Amino acid sequence: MIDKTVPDVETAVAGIPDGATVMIGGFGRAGQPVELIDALIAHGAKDLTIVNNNAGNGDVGLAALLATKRVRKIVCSFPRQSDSWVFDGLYRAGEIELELVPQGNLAERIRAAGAGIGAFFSPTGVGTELAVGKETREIRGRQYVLEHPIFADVALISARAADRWGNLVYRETARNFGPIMATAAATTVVQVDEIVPLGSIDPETVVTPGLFVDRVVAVGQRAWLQGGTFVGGVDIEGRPLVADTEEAAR
Amino acid sequence: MIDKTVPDVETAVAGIPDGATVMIGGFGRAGQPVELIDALIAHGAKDLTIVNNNAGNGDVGLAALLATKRVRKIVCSFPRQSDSWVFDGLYRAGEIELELVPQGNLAERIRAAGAGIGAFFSPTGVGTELAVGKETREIRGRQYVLEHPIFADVALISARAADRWGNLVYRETARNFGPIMATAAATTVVQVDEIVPLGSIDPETVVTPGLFVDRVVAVGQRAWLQGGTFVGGVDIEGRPLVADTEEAAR
Amino acid sequence: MTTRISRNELAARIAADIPEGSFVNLGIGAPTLVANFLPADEEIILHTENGLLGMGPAPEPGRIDPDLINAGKQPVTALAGAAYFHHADSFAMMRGGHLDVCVLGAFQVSQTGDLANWSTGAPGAIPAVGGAMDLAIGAKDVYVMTDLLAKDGSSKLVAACAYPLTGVGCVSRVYTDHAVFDVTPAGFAVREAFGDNTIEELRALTGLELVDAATSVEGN
Amino acid sequence: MTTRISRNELAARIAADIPEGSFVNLGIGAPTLVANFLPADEEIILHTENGLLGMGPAPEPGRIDPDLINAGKQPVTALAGAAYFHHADSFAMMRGGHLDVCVLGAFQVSQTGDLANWSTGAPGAIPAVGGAMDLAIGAKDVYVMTDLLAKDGSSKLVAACAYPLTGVGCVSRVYTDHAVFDVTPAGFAVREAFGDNTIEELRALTGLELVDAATSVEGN
Repeated sequence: MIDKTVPDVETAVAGIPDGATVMIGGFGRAGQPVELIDALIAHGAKDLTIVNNNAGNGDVGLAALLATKRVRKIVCSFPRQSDSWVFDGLYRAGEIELELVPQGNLAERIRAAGAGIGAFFSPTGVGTELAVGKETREIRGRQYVLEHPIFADVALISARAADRWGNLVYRETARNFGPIMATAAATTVVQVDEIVPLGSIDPETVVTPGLFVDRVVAVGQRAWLQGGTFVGGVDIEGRPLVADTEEAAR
Repeated sequence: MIDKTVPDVETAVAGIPDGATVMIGGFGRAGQPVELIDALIAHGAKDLTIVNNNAGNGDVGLAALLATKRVRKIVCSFPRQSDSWVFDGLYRAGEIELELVPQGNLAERIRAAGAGIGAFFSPTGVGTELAVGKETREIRGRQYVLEHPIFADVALISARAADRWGNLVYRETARNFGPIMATAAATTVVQVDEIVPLGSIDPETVVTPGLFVDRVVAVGQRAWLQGGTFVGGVDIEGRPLVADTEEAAR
Repeated sequence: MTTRISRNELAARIAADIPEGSFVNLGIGAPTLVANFLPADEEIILHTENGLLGMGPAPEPGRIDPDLINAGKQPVTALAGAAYFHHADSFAMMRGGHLDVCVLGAFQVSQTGDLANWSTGAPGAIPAVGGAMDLAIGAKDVYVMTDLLAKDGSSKLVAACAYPLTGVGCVSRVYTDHAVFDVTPAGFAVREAFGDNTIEELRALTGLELVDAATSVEGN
Repeated sequence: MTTRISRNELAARIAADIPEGSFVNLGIGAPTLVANFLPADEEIILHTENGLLGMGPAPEPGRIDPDLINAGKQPVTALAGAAYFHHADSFAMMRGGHLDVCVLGAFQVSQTGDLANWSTGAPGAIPAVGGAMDLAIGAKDVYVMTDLLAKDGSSKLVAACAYPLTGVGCVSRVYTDHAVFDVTPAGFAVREAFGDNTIEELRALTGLELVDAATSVEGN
């Protein structure tokens, strides 16, 4: 019997070595596998290269990982955000290396790694400083820049549900980088709200087939769902609105 | 109001010019848009280039189109089948040009056209006669061959259901080339079993967003479904088994 | 005295140019205002790079869904007819030329349509490009929404961009608070001057030889 | 007299080498027989190039579904846990190296692991390649299932392929009716000779200097 589920997040991130390249899913906070990141922090691997669209928000999740100074380099498209102070400080202090990649090139390079593409001519970035030093070519009258795949040792991603074969479904725009990162890593680790019985995910609606998944861990339902149904009652960071209301009433 | 539905297959294929490159979905008979092909035959466009995985089966659908001798060239991976006699005859008579493409290169080249990729280095076909004359390159210690996108003027594909925005869901392995061909053609025409109300397709399960679709026509439920549920009772070509049973009983 | 329309008036002006049935991406910041002025009785489908077509307005209070955000990480909703997809598919839509219009902000636009909107190149600044370069080269029409003048009074329409480029020759039209400019082979053409603004005033403000679209129909 | 095992025995022999949890693609023709010998109490997930993982056996009569077929266009079923996907995604699985094993037929296999299985190069023959070239270069292990000898008695294991190639250096193991051969840097190594077959007989049949795997452990 195939069973890719593991009992806890510690087991899920076990064995990630120092120096690993780790893809971390999410676009801002949406789809960010916070529980797995916390486990990676506790695990202690250092000298990491992180691939993510951003460079952390606030003081949790990816930002908390950066704060440990165990990340040597980050590959991303949009590090600078209103709440990216952890990264900003490290970058200004010269304590983290940044490879800035246009978001579409980032996505396509990750896909290329998973799809066995050696390299591809991209329309994005031509004539900009992000293409400096890269091969360019005119094809059918248009300029392109040659971009190479981004591989990872490990991908940490978040999905809504999985079965024991590792088939995944996501939720709304939290899907983002999860499906492509799952294809580009030697080991793909997924946190989900729940493990569902094999056969309960309609084969037409599987987004990531279990082929791409190595370990799955259930971390419980997100705060804005009840029984899988959206109920709201949170702010954009997922914190209960009730607290705010109480504070406002004081 | 956006409404991509058209009333009949004649309207669906209207305006396809002589000399057009037409992608036709399907893998063998599965997903082959037979009603649209019949309409294309009636429409009369000639000197066509057809992109399909195969080169027709039996005497219907794509095979019937080839039999009209209005196809100048076919781009496919697997023309020779037990029931590809129409193509076989034309090919042996020198009446049709064949561009043979490994199936994965065919799929990836179609995707590349839809995704704006200028060209890509493929691992498939290296060192074979299907790569003769093509640029090759060693990347990360492995040989690749440069492959270019395949664009089309028109894609004719089959899906199970659509809404008026053109969002599509498919059925089982009849999905095959539909989603990628929809992205690679200037005009994408889809036949579906049924048009469903906007909002009735779960946004998590849309396979082809309406962005890629221009015209949708309902052709009625496939013979092996009732009310959208599989009931069987047909052979692999979709013909009722009852007839065979009666014949056998005689 | 020159006429300057407000940010909201400019958003409404842009919205009026977007035909029903268009697939549109509105960049982070001011361009998101355009959504507020799209006609309620027409269907225009908004794309957000983080994996949604058919984006709807902000949710009611209490109905914020952290899984459902736009490119600016703000909470949004999904309309009936929406579709979710992953990042490679989302950017394939852009890069494959499937979006009809995108509206972007700008630091500078050159008269050949080069766009600079992602970096001022200032020393010590933290660079961030996001999806700007993909949008710039991908949409069928790239509209820029910006003030004509920077805070220091310099023109954002320039002969050649001094700031790092986002894309080369990619902008088709620039909507500013003073006027609307088309990018043409002959340079910027004044498509519409707001209020009493004259082409001479615009030439003075920009320092560019602007084409008067009204008198050069044959020329373009 | 040499031992030749049957096609079904060979399929069973291959099936015995496939570990539980493997993702496997069985090529058109004889390799599909392997599915019949996979242990019923183990989960091995079959991939078919036309867009399905978790392929099950042929349906009952009357339950044929023309939308649910394998790469050979035969009716199949889908197991609980199956997933459908489009062709680019399906071949990305192959080409990206995500399949553990594929089993293919062959006209010839060279001692450096080149595979020829798609064309005899005969004049007038209609060529058809399908997914063979993608499978050959994509799976982690490419197993060939074939008779050792062609109908004319010539060996299908050769020093260099005379037929047009499917892939270069891609085969890891060849299962024949006479013996199982590993492709090694030193050439074909006899992994297992069936029945009373000896390496000398196999050398005589193939005309190749075969490595005796049993006596050359250190050499490989």
